Amino acid sequence: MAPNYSRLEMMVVAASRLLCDGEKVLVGTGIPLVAAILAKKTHARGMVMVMEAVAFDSDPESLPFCVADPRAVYRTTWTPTSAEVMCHFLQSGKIDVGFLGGAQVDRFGNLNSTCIGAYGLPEKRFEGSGGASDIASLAKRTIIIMNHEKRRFVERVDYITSPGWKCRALDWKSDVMRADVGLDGGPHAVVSTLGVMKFDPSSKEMFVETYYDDLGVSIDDIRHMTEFEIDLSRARPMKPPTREELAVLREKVDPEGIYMRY
Amino acid sequence: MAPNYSRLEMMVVAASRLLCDGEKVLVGTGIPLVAAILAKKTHARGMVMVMEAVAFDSDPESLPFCVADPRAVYRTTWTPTSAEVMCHFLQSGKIDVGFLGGAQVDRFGNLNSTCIGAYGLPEKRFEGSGGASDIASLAKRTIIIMNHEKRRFVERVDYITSPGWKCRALDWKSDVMRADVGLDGGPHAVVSTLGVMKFDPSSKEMFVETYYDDLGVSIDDIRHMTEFEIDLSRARPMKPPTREELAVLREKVDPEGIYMRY
Amino acid sequence: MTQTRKRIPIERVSEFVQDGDSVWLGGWTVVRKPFAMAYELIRAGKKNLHLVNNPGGPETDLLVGCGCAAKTETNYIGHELFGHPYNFRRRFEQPESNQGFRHDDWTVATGSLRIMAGAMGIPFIPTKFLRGSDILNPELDGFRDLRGIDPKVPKRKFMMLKDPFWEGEEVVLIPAIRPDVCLIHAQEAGEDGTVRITGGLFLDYYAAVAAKITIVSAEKIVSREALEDTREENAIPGEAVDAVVEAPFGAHPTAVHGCYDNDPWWFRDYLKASKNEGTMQKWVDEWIVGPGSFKGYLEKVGARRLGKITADPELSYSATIKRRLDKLEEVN
Amino acid sequence: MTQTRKRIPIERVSEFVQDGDSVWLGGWTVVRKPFAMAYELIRAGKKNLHLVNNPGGPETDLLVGCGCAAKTETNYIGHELFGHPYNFRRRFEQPESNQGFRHDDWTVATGSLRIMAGAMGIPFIPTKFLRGSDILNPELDGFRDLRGIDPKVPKRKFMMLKDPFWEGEEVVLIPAIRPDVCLIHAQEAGEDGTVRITGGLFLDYYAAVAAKITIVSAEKIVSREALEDTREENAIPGEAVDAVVEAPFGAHPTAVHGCYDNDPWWFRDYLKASKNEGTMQKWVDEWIVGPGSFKGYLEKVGARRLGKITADPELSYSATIKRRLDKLEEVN
Repeated sequence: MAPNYSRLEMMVVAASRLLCDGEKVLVGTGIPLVAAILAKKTHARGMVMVMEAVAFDSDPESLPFCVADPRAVYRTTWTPTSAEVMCHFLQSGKIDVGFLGGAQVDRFGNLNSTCIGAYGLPEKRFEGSGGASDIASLAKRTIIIMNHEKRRFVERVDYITSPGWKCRALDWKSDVMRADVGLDGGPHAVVSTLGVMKFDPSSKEMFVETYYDDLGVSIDDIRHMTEFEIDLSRARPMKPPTREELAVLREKVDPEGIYMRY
Repeated sequence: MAPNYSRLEMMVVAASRLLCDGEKVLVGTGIPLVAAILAKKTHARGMVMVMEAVAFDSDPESLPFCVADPRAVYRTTWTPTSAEVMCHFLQSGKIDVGFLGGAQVDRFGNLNSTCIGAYGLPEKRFEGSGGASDIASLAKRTIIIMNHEKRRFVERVDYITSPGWKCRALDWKSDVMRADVGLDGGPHAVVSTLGVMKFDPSSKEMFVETYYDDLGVSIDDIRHMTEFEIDLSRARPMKPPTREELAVLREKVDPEGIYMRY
Repeated sequence: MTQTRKRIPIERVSEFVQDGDSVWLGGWTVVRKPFAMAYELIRAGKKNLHLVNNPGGPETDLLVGCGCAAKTETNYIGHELFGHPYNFRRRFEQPESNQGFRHDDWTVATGSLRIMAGAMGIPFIPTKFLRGSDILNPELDGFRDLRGIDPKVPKRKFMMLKDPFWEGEEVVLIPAIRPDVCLIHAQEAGEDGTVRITGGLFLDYYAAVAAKITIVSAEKIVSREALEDTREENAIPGEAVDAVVEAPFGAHPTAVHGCYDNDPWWFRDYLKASKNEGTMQKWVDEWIVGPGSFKGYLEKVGARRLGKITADPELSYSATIKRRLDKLEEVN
Repeated sequence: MTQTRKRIPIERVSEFVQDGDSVWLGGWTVVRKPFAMAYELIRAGKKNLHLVNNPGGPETDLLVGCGCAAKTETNYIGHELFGHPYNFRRRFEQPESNQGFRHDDWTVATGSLRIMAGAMGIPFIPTKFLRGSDILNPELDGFRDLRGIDPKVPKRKFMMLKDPFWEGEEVVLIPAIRPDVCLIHAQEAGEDGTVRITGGLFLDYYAAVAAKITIVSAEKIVSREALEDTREENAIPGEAVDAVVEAPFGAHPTAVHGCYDNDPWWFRDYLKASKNEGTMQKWVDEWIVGPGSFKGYLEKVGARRLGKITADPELSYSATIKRRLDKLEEVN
């Protein structure tokens, strides 16, 4: 029997499982928001969901369209500005998890949400960092969520918007480990439409931890959809979504299919 | 007939007359507060009275005891912190008048509210700058109000808490004009219990503009009560308080005599 | 209290903005953006504006698309999930439409710090962000050829300094933002300029204080007494505001907490039109030039659409509106 | 929402403060000072505290007088118009009572900037204040011999830097304040630590965020729902608070907007007692040690005095109290 859920749903469920009760999670607009709300409405009721524009300890009844949406501040007890969220909480090291999307990622978890091609004359210009660079820089750990395509999982991102484990040196002429430029934290996981990738504790390179076996994904699929060489030796099948996870996602988190595009 | 008002009252009235309608005035605790409220309740209804702790556009019904007093914020429309008042409004050059007391003043309008004698082992230690140093540094002009005594109007203040026209150089080894350390504004007047002193536009030294003739003050009194040599050649008698000024001061501003000690 | 009455009609807004000015646009992407005032700038044919905001939304894409802006300096320009900022993109992707346009990339946190520094009147502020990112890469500095030449652009993008006080960390000094003009849309304002904003102030207070001139449009002009009753909710003092405009629906098509939601029909039409220069020009003629005024524009939007997006007073957003552009039902 | 319940009894406050800690005391001179908690520190015999605040009031003079503080770092210590801080003064004026006490002078604005920098996690911040003043005079630096030695004291008091971005002005870099503990008294708090303050927040938000540990005492512990209703008035999120204490009259003898006014009888008695070490010790025995607890202290103050200072709900202060100490009438 074919599974009754999509790769998009599996991705959101897999990401939500990485968030823990009691953590302060700084969430970006889009799919991260869906996964974070799913976590909050299932296993992580005490998670403190924070959004860069205004929402602090958010528990929305209706899915916010962006991090400034009035839905995000419904019945919250504090409405900070980005000065408080980003400068006071994030910059001073008080955010446990940063949760981001992006256009390109590389083996060290560097993220690009600025442009494809040369910065001055790109093939494709995107909206820009928003708070992504900040969040990836100073959250205690960062979770990345994005579609798994070869043009997205690249050997070297065209522009480092958000620093990963090996990023630009302070002379911007070479690449160094993030600790060398004074950054703590770092990428914890990349959750994609094929599986969940983590980073080797010593080499800081991405490896496959789980793949969506039940949805017909093989480790070879991941190899083919990843431009850089990726360690598949530790890969194991992902546990499918529970009935509760799917029900909450479909009925409570995004019933309109705004993000999930049913 | 002896005048029916005191030197303290004349001082407060004289100071209040220096404040203009429409100006933003940053007022210190104590006698400056009394004079500012008197101005606001007489000729300067549109003056915006600001206090460093919280009060912005204050128009109190009862005399505040300090700049954080709940009386100061009664029916105001904004309750900033000292970050907004001092850092945003004062530091960015948006305050027209600073209004201060102090323990010692010298011919260049430097103010001391820190200690008498050597800093490390003083004869008398005071409360400290509070916001005085800040206000004297960056208000567009500063008005000083204090009792006229020889130990207060000194050749050289024991400690420059608040810079006047000639203050410490950036090496703190010599004295220079305030413009040389990047400060705009400067002392505009010293209002005392004997008269009103201003500063010569070219030499920046204090001179006597008016003295309280009606109260029996002579220019010789001012000479004797001032440790440094002071130009008396421009001195003319002060216009006595009007009936309205005295009535408002006694009946509306400080009926309890908290500051005026009736 | 201050006695000044600062109310002006919306038609006068463009008098406060000069060609070449740096202009801060308040709000956040698709929320509480000063659209009524942006439309005025377009109708007045403003040129060479230097747009700063944190972050920019459809108003910024529109001003770029209408040729009003020569420079943008921000962390983001876009429409959130509605779609992509095609006018902004075209300036990069199609050299023939670049027309000397320059863009400088920043981040939410560092933009916040920079406008806070501007509000404080200090020339720069340190940060721990940006290290390791190409945003500081000197070879990828979008304003490189303007530094030291354009007086509205800081002489350098950043400077590194080793902390001399505590652990000796290398931090980044970044320049203050100092806008000429700040445009904000709010829920309420008084005649004296006091501004009440609920459900998210964003950086509007800092920008209002940092700018040389600040203009606030509001859903409603309210009495001094009403503002005294909401003191702890008032966000900007009248002393930081030069003019106020009463403009109901003045942030349309963006959302205003407690008042109205995003207008998805606007986004659908705009996104379709903005995909190329020709259809964009037609959209501008139809929606901005043609109606001739903000009043005319709202009449063209129509009472039924405005009714649909009106917020539920308890929730502060519309509980009934659908936001998927591909499944949008017509209203007429 | 966060589920953590952070309520503790007042007796446990002293467990959160270690000898030698740097402690920020919230409020402003004679307004909303954390007195109930300060009394606990005195009863617990805390030593060598490094007191930071902006500015300090009677609570600071008292902690100095009780020998709890080895260092003070602030712009002001005093009782406003009530009288002078005799305990603090004695440490300067009478070398025999100095006991290695150190004081570092600052200003309201620069203290504000320094605690804002602490909240932001940046090591320093630039300012245009302090130039020309002896407050920066290196020969008059009260902490000179501690710099580079005491880890709670910045290595330098300041550093000059020429602005590299705009007009090239010489500005002053000043170090962040990074308190170990922050003690705040507020009107209301939730079990989760959310704090509502009206009529003046002062620097309490910044200090709560900057400190490693923050404890809030409140006139009243209120429900989550009540705090949702006052959202725009809530000043500090629960995430910045480690423990909350319900302590009605917890700022006595200082004033709390909307709750009570200054207690002039307290100031009269304290000022008289604090003029010398002997009478000061007697006062401490009578008012702090003797009653044994804050409850005992309030009983000693007496219901009639507390009734006299209670605020008029419309005005937020007492309209009947007299504040001239030389003309004070007894209440009993």
